[in-house]
Amino acid sequence: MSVMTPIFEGLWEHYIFWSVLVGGFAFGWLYHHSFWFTSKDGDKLPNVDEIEIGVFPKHNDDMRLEVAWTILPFILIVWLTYYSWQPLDAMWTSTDGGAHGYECDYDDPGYTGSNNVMHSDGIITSDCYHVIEITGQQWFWSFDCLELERSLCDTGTETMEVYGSVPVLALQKGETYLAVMESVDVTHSPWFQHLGTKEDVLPGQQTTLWLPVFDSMTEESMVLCAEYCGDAHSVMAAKLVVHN
Amino acid sequence: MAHYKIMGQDPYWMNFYGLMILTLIEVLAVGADLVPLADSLGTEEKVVTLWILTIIAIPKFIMIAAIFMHLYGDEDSAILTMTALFPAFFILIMVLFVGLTHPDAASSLPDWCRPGNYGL
Amino acid sequence: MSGDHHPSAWGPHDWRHGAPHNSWSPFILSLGVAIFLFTLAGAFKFGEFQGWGSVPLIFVGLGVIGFSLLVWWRQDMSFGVDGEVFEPKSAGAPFQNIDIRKVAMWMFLMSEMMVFTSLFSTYMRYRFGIPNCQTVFESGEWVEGTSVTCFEPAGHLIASSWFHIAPGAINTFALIISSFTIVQALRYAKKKDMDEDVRRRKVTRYLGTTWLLAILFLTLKMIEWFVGFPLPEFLHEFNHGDSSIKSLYAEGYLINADSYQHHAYDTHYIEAHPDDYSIPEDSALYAMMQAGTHPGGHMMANIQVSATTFYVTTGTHGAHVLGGIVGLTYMTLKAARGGYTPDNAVSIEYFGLYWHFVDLVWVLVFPFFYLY
Amino acid sequence: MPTRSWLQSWLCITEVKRLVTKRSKAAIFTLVIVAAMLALPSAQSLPGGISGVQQSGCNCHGAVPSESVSASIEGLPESYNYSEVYELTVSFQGGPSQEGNINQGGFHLWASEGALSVNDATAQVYNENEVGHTDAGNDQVSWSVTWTAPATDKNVDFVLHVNSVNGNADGAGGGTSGDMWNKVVITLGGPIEVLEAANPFVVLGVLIIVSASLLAITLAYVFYRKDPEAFEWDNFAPWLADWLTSTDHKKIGTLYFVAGLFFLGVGGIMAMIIRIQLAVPGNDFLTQEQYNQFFTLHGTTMIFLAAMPMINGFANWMIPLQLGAADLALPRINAMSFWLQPFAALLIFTGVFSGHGADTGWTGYAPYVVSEGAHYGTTMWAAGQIMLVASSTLTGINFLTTMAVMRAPGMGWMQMPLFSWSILVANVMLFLSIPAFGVGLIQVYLDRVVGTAFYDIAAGGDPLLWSHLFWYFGHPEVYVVIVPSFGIISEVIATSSRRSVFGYRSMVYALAGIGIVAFIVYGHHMFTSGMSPTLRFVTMLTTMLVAVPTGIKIFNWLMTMHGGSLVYRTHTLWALGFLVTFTLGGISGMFFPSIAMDTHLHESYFVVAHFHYVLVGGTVFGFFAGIYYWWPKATGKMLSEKLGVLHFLTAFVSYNALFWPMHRLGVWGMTRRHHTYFVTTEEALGSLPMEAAGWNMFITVSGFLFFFSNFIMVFNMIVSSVRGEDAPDDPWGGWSFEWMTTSPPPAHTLYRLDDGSWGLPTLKDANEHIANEPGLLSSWFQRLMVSDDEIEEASH
Repeated sequence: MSVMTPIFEGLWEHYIFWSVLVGGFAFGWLYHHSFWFTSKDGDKLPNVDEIEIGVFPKHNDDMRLEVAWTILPFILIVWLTYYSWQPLDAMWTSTDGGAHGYECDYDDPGYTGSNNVMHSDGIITSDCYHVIEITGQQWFWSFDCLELERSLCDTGTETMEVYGSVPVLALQKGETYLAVMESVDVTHSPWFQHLGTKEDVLPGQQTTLWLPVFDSMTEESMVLCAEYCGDAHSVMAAKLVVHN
Repeated sequence: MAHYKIMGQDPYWMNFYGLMILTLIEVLAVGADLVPLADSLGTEEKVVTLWILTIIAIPKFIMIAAIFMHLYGDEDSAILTMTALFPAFFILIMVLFVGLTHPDAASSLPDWCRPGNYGL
Repeated sequence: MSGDHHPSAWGPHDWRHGAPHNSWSPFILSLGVAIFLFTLAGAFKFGEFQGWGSVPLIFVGLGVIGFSLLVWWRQDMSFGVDGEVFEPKSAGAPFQNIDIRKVAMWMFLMSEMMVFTSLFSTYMRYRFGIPNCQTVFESGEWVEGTSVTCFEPAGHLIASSWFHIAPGAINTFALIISSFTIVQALRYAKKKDMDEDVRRRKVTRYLGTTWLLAILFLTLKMIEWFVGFPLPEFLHEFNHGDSSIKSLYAEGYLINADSYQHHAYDTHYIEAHPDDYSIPEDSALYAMMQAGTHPGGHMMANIQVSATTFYVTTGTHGAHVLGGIVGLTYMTLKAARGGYTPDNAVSIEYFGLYWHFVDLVWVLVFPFFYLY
Repeated sequence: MPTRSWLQSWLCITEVKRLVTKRSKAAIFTLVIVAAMLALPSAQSLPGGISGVQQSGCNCHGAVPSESVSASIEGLPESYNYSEVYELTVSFQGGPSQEGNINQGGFHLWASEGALSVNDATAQVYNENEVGHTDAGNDQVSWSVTWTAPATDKNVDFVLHVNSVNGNADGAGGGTSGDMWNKVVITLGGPIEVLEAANPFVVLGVLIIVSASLLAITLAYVFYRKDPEAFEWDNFAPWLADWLTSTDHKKIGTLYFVAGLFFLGVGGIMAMIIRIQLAVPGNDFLTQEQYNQFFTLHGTTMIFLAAMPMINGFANWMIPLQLGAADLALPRINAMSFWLQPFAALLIFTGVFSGHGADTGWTGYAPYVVSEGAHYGTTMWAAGQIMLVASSTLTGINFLTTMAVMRAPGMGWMQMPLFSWSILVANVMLFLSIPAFGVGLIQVYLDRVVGTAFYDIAAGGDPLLWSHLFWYFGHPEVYVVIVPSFGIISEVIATSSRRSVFGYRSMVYALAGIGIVAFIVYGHHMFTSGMSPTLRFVTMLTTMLVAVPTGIKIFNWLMTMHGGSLVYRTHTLWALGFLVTFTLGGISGMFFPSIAMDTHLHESYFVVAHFHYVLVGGTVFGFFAGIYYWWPKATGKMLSEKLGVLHFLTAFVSYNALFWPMHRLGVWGMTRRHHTYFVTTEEALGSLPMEAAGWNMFITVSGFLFFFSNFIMVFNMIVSSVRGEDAPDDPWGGWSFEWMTTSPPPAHTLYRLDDGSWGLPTLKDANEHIANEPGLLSSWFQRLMVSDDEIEEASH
């Protein structure tokens, strides 16, 4: 599906695979028993466990089976935790010396931009990153490119038929940005739909969000507000334009 | 009522005196000038006062609960102490998760829980 | 179904055959609580008073609550009189042979523990989260005239002089004594080999003293918060020359204090009264003042959060003391009419458990909110 | 009766009752009917109409318009063409104005749509919708303005105010300066007639009032048919008083059910209005402000006023019966817990009809909940829920004490029916977590009323404190809502497949495991909320654990059916339906603990789909199974199986059609709590692909099907109460004590013992032959407990 980022798609495929497996097993078992162990009309109902009113029924358990379906799901979830640990560490990589290196030093002669690279498992690493600022306010976003030159990061507005006048953030493919975010009044949360990330924006506290713009991203995508913030929460949108 | 003795006297009177004395110490500890003691321990006075108050509050807590609330020495004390201690787990969770955490940016996972550190 | 012995839903209940059947008090109490909460929100909005329109209705709500308590007690007043005792014991593990209502009281105390844990967690989160006003002052990072947000613990104000500690200390002693008197009341109510009338007078007197001590606790707290204590002449010079112990209200320690100024944070005042306050030599402010670079003056602080956590936590504890007073009024009245005999004395123990729990909470609140 | 105490004489209540004679009762009854009739229309006009200068007239010229002045607008067509320009002449006749005076009169024209503009200096444009005279044009009787019609179909209102004057008030230009004014209102339609948009609050108000009166009529009819002679006028007051004052666990259980089902309907109505709004992209049936109130109250009503009361209804009815006890430990506290809920509902709903209801979401995040921007109803929403916290705490105390102390002899902890175990675990979780919510709500109430600064950002308030306190309660709350359904399903599946439940002990340990895990996983609601990363990581690990105990229970249910002989009744169908939907919900829930995926899925419709699968598919389907299972025991009448199966088939199919597509919408990026959404077309970029519009319409239609399919159950209940065949004591062949008493059980519950006598039962255990010397744990407990021989010496 067009909306997903490679990291999300990898995890999604894996989780869907296990869901179908476990779901199929459970539903197969359910349907088999629902049709196989039904009472035949007319004949007297067998009372396998001699259930009698006012008497606590005979225990019907099998220790081996119960231990099995405690250990197996536990192993599965340990595997799933392990599987999603690496992508999480990539998404929350540290701001100094993590997967995206340090903040770019523009007057260093060897500086050639972030030129981020997407590895096979969807994790993106880059040489350095650019810092931009996002401020959430009751009912519009404001982006601040600080002193980045226009090709790297540009802001503007555009009127969309639907959301009215909408702020636009233009970023460059292959570059990685660290958005330092703050809110002026209540909680908001920018959801970069095609980057598949969101982080709440709190008043009185700074939160950060990685924006690794990879090459195969679609040119235009929406940024919606994903934390309820009052009367115009649904039209508090922005547009992310990605160019190379 | 209680059929045990403290130092040979009626337990409730003794408990009462004990509590009065401990509270007196608490108030004196705050009033007294603890700066020299604080310097000797290398911390400032406020931290020393905090430690004294905590050290005194714990026995007061136990004395009231054990003797006045019959959690010691009565025939139903044992099971009622278990009941009283039951929420301890939930209190601990709330103090740890709500009391002692601060909001900060998800700049990165703390080192002890990064996959890199375990060679995974 | 309605044929047999249905006592009236208003009136006293004969307890010979078990728990009560019908009672109007739950319905009326819920109505009263709803009216109270609705009208209180009508009288104030975000701290501003909205005029006297809905204030009388607040008292209507409290009146309805009071009336439902009266109906509740009317059914209980006959409890245990001339032998009609209904005090079932529990069956089966783990509480076998313990009174059912004592187990219920312990269950109630468990959820009360969670209430106070939530309040303490809020206090901890804000106390460690927001920088302390004293450290901000000593760091010199403030400009006179603009308010800086910091945490001013009430202890800094209260523990600063003996006279400020006095009301809190007396309250602590009062609660401990009241814990003791309730135990004495229980002891004499349970004593079998005792003359009827002597027991009645002793139990009533002990419950009465507990009631008085609880009232003392609340009045001292209100005075400490709002009124302040006048001091006799000879004590003035021990209190920096002030004629009275100023109340927290007068000191400006309020929930809307966004520009709180205390002379402990006034460089001129400190220079003028070296023995009262001192700025540690190793602090940045001291260095600035030596170098004369700091404009000096009076730090203004927004201490709303610290005042809020202080007043709401100690206020909730005060509300539980008030609840205890309401219970004690009924019990003292009942004791005065000879209601407590050895076989129904255990109901004093239930109240005792609640009262000791309230004292237990004060054992934690007093040091960490008043002295630290 | 003890002698008249001073208290009784002072209250003299008994005398008051004798005074109310039959005649005055009739008078009161008619008065109530008349008052109700008067109140209804006012519900129509409550929401504020358009206000401002157009309606009231410019009161600078006096409050009363005068008939002698008549205003008119020429040049307006019958119906306008899209964006056509029209030349209008605005004029007036009459009034004191005379030719040649320095000042004859002025005008003010307001148009609700389109754009007004002026042609000369005699008029000026205030804004697109308002024009008026200028100082220069203040001494004439007619002015010319132009109006451009809107480009789409709209209902346009023109309001023209004119005033006629005879010279200036200060008499500079001569004349007696009499000042009279009047106004004229003209409405104009576009080429296609636009229906007046219904005001959603009027729709909600009418639907709730209509369903409340329908419910009242049905209840009256059912009770009338049950015993007609109890329906005389003079039996009405005692009958009503008996219900208002009862402390009998069976009566309170019925009260809980009536309240729970009614609010399930009200919550359902709100859901339907939300679905109308989301049927098409860019819909404007609800404005965002109204939509906020609807989804807030939909959440709060469904969880706190529908699901919790129904759990208490099942628990109140069944726990004393299953334990073999006469009633709960504290009967009056039980009545108190119930009566707090209807009054809380009144408080929560106060703001709604005036359009100022709570609009903070059922989670009510700070600082919006304490901001001035939040509607005034939020304070009442918090106050109502404070009462619900008190009610739940008292319920928790009552049930834990009852189950700990009043079990029948022979019923140890490991012989209790699984429904009782589920209510025990649910109440432990509830009454240990709800104080945190209570403290949070009191903080919000104090912030909004007294002005404390818990969540005042400027003063250093921390919004995450509310998220922590709320979700510390929130997650155990959602387990409190699902665990009783687990209990019901264990009972229903075991009895339907004629087998004892598989792995009773592991079921109990799984319940206990869910009880513990519930408290340490709440962080997964705050994965993207700026909470400290350490805590997010810890709660990621603990949330993964949640699947284990739930998985054990599902496998145990499936294993119970193994080797059984399934008897297909409606409750069996609902139990199997529960297994399907709850398993799907559980699996879709497993996508959230991995934070890398949660950052995309958080606050999207994937979350909405997951929790509706476990809440509606889990809890509500479990309740339906419970209702069909225990209805014969509670009312003594059988429900019709045909209607039951019809209800199941329609509800199950429409339920899945309603909620399954929401998973897809979530992954596409449809966000929660948005009153509208936009799809990508050739010209415009929207947040969703093209097919999302089709899926949303599909969801709305199946939503209505699901809503109406549940009325089959209500109809089934009415028919069964009135004409149902009598129910035997044990219709389904269950083993637990509730099947040993009659249906319905007598007021003072008595059980038919083996020797035919009536009394409180003792439980026998079919597993007696296992040599049960107490294990390590129970022998340790033995030493803790008060042994029997210590009793005499204790009460010296």
